[in-house]
Amino acid sequence: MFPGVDGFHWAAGHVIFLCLFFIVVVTIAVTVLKASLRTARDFRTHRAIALWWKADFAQLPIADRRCRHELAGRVISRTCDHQFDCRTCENYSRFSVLPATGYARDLGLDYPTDRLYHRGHTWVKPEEDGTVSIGIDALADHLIGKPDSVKLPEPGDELEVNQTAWRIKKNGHEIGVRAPLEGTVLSTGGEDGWTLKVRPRVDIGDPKSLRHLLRGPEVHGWIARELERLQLQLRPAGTVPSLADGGILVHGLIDAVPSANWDAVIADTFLAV
Amino acid sequence: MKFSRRDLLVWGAGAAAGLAVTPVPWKLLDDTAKWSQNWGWIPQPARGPVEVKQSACTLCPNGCGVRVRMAGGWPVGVAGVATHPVTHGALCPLAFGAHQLNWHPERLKVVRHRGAVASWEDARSVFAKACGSGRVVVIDGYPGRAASQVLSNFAEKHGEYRVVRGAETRALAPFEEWTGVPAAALGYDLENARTVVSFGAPLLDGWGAPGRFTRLWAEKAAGQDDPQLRVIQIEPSLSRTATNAYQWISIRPGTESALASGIARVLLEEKLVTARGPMPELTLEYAASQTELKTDAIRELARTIAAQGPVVAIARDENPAVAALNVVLGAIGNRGGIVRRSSSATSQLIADASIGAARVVVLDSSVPWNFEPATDAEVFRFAAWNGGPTKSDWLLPAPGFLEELTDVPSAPTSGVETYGIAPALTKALHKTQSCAEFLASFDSSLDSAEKIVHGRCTELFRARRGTIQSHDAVAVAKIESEQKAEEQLTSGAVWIGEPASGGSIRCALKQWPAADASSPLELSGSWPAAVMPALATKLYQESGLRESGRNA
Amino acid sequence: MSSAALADSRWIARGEERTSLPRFLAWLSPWVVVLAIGVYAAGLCLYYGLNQTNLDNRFAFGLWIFLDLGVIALGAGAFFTGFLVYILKRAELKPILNTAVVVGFICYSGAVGILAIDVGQPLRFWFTFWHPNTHSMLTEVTFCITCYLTVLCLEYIPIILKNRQLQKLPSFFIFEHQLHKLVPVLAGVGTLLSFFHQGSLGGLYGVLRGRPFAFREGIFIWPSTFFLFILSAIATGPSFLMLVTATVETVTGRRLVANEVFRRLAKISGVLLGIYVAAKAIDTLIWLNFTSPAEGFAPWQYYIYKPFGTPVLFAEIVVFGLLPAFLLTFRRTAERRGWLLFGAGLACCGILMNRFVMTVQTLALPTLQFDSFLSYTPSWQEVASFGAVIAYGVIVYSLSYRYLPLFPRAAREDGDVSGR
Amino acid sequence: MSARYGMVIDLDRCTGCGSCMVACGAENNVPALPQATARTGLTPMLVRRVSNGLDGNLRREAFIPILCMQCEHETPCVHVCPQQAVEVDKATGIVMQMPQRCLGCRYCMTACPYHARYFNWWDPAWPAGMEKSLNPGVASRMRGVVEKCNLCHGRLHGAQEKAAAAGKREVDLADYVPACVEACPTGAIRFGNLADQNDPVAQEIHSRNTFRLLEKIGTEPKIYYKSNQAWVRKMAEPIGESGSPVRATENSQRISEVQHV
Repeated sequence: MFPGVDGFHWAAGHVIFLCLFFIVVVTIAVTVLKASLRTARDFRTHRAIALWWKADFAQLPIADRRCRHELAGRVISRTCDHQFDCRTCENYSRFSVLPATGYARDLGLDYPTDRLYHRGHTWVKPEEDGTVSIGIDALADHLIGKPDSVKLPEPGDELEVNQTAWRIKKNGHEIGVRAPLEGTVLSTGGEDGWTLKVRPRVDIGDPKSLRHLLRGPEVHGWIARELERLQLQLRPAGTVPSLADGGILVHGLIDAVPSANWDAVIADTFLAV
Repeated sequence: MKFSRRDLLVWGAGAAAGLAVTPVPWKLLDDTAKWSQNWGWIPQPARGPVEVKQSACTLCPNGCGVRVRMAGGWPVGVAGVATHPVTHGALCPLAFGAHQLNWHPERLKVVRHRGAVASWEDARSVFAKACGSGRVVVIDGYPGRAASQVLSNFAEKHGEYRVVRGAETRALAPFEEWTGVPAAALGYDLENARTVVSFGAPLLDGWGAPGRFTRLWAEKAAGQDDPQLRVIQIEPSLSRTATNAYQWISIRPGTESALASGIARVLLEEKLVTARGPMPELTLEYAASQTELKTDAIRELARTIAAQGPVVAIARDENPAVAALNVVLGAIGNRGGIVRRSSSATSQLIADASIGAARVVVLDSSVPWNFEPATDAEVFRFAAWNGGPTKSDWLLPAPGFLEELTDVPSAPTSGVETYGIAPALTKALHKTQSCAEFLASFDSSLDSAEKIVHGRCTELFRARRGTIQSHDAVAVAKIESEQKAEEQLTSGAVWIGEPASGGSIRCALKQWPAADASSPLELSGSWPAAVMPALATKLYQESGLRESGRNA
Repeated sequence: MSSAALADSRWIARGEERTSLPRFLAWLSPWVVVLAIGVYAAGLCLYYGLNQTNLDNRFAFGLWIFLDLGVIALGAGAFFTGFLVYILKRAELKPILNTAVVVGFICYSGAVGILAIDVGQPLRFWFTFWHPNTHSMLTEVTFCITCYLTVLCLEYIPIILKNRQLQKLPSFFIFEHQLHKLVPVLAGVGTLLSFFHQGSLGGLYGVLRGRPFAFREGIFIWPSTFFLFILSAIATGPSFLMLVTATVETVTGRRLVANEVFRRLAKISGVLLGIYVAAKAIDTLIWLNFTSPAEGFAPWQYYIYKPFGTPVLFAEIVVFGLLPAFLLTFRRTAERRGWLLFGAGLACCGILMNRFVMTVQTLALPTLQFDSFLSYTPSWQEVASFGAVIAYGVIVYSLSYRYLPLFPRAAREDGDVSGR
Repeated sequence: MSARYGMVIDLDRCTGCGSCMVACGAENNVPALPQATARTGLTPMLVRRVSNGLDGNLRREAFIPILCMQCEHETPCVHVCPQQAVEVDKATGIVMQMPQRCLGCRYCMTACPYHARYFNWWDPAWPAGMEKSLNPGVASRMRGVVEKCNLCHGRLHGAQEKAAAAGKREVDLADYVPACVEACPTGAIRFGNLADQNDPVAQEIHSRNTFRLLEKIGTEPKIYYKSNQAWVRKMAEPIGESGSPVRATENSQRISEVQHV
């Protein structure tokens, strides 16, 4: 085929055939190369993380993708189209001014109002020194109970919003808890042993920068729905779902109801795919 | 430093890409292909210079000249000798694979006594003991050689020498009685015949030296509507000869004698021949009913036979009626007929008669494998190859193809006398001994075959008759020395005697011979070697060209 | 839930219900046995050589080549669906696209695997790339199939990377994401390659002037079989996809693809099959009346050797051509699932029969006066390798169905046909 | 000037002895494998037996040696080989098979109208020691490759070397005789340079009863056959061409009207 190979001679057939062949080969190679280069670029520019969450979000069941305004009762029904990042949502201000019709209930769980909540069941507590504390919320705490082990990030690690902040092991399940905020881990520990102290990458003084986190009536609406879902998921197979009446959750639900499909429960609770 | 899964992937991809631009993968690719071209377990021929030598194939008594290509001391190819006076470069198909015969799986490598491995010493001591206590019969399948002389010399002192004749010689046997000339001295002058009537003789399928008749036929008959040489084949089934014959007459099997009588009767009644011979007693109608031909067909056949002379009739095997037909046709001793080629040959005892009381029977390696002597004696059989189950007590490995020097007397059907020498071209693969060597070692007074060959060359030189044919024909009278003559013969030249003179035989046949119902022994006439070259066996099998492949 | 079942469930896309792990393994195990026997047989062929087969000098092509031609024809659904979706922008066929890619990948990789055993010296496969004979249809086939298998791999990779666990690796995920965006380019390349090699596989036989049963005149350098093979492949590819999908629906007992998609595929398949049958009939007439007599062959000779009589020709054109074309085209039959699948099945049988006849009858028929009609029975090694390819296909498809989003849920429940 | 080596095989002279097959096998180091059959064996030269299709004493047989026909035009095997493992040598017209380059796809075998190509289904093997008797001029082939008659290319090579040593450009045909030609006892196979108008073989191809196998398919073989018998010439035609078995009466001169009672 090639010059230098025994008996080589150029012919029209060779030219046409080889041109076609090499066009095809080059096209395929360029495609793969382009995909690889773009992948590398996405990693360099941190777009990768956003893309990743975007894809995960797209795979969440529709029930898990409700808009915060629906949770708060400001609108009747709305599916989030911004991956829960209200900071970039152009419709946020349109709905946020509407009155919240949701009512506060006694959830039987402790959701302090000095904190902001993330859909992955974490809270953020802005501190006065410009840092924030991050921990898991009451429902998650009740669900897991006493973890078998917790893998915390090291001080100095960068957290990315919606990406796994820490990993909890419980009864063979690995639970990745999503970070509510981007920032640098300053220290770990705190009161329950797994609260993080984080220096956020955003200016928490700016009200917009924490806008994606739930607060006020949204938290109630959200947790009420979560409890409802939980109740459905934890009921023994074959029984009729009973209406949620706000009964008090057992601490360490995962140990108390081992027969449930915990894989699904954990996935739905912690927004895993 | 932490080594994440991603690092591993990146590293792996980088390494693969890096490796791809080095020559390593391409070299490996190339090497695997080269490896497939040079698998160690595939035997490759040794490279080396090829030299061409001449000898003769002595696997059957026709002694065709062979040109052997030798490499590294081993034969690597066989071809005919174009200047050979009898074969003109033709060989039988088996000869082309004969150089592989010495490695044939059935090659006899060790002495065997009733199947068990024995030694030469065992054989010698048993033979010596038995020899001293009774008569020894030595049987030869290829008479006329120097080795035959050794055999017969030994037998003269210790018992008896007998021969096994091939079908072609047996066909000439009736003339021994009628003419007084031994069958071994008779031949066919086919070169001058114009009509050949074959009673089942496989003329184009291994009869005689293959090059002789097939070449005559190819030049004078093949593809011609009115050929110079008419071959009339009388045979029950369509053989290779029949399909290529000028005429093929299909008759009932075993009625060749009746047809010969019928033809003779028509020839004589219609005075189609000038020669005189006895009128057969059998009627034409009887011949017709026997052969299942119409009487008119026999008449027509007789006229066709007589139409183009000289005519000679050839029987497949011993058949007195066909021989007598030759007498009627005037073929005896005449041009284009049956001639006496040699004055020296003597009559020999035939082995297929009862052997009589003997203590030991020795079979030379030239005796066909399927010949089993009817005797209670201890049988010593020399053979180069094992042809299957045998009643012989001892199997003694004899030299194989081109492993021993031997001389080549005239071929059984030859019309002229020839003499050649087949030198050994290759060293013996195994510890072998020929029958002649074996016998001579027991009697120091016997001359060795080599000495006899030398003597024959000297005799031939002194007689100053004939010519020696190599690239050109040189009259013996013009050759300077006997060494020169022997040298030429040893390097593949062939001595040819003077052509037979007409009327040299007197035939006295008074009465048409009685129909001989006895069917002759089924002995292979053409290829007495116990095995065929593996290549030939295989190719015949694969091509379906020959069913048995035995008679080449 | 056992820990194995738990681990397994994590690999299944969230929200998808799949049969239990033991039942799945029970389903796979006989196929694994078939595959193992076939791999052993293939190993024998590679180690001892092709004497393990019953192929011979006259029947140099046999069961394996039939398999190659058959699966490549059936796998044509992959490129053709890609072509329809990406080039002709028929977005309604998107739900079937993933399954088409997997089926295509199975068919092509199976064919290439069998080819690797079928050639006498597999180590020299790259010689074709180094010393290509540009006149040979087989060169074209080799080049195109190699390239197209690469394309199919690249199309299959994003589907694999969508697995729930693999997706958790950011690099895999992002690569998938980026590759996916470029898939239309690959679909374009794949279409070009496929048109060529489907055709060249037909050309493979059409150029054999020494085999009058196969030899055809043609256009420019391509004999008519070149075009017939393309037509028949794109006609039956969608039918085969329907069959596969319907089989999966039956086995799993759930509806995976909207009826509308089926009807669309049936229409495409039926119309193309109709065109193919017409072309085939015209080609047969030309061949019997002009091409063969010009070479000196009497056409009736082709049909006197049983079992290859004229009924075979009739069956190929009418029973497996015209009939399914009608069944798939007409609304009344196409709307009934049973008739639809019957028609699709006939179409697939038809193309297999065509490839069988082109391979076997071509070689079995005598050409010279003194030739004879020959037959051949495959050895167990050939049959086992054949079975292995089918088992391989079933296993790969089953695994893909269980662990990969072949029929994306989002697309089903949202009625969102644009689902990624 | 380039040569065009070819043959004229006089079928009337062929007695079907098979010398050519054996000589070819020995020359080309063809192994005699016990496991090979008529359909898996290696017979670069193969003598086929044909008959006029009649029974009884009207039946006649003939033998047709089949070897690579050395097609000159649209050589089917050259056309289809994906990797140029077979080429028509421009200088000699010989269709050269290169087993070292062969992939073993066997496409050429299906393409050959004459079934003159053979696949090495086994590795070659010989009884112990017999490899010493192999022809040094020809390499033995490995399993998995296709082979065929190369018109004794080893011999051509030898003749070319001899010519080169003598300072001649052209090969003396006395030095280059394929093994089958050399072996044929009747001289039925004649070999020559068809491009040389003075070559008797080149002249012979124009004679009346000379023909080629499947002439109409247009492959222009350089192996010619010759027969004076009409029914033998019919054998060259495609099956079905003659319609029914050849009638022997066309050949009545050579078949005697001997009738059975």
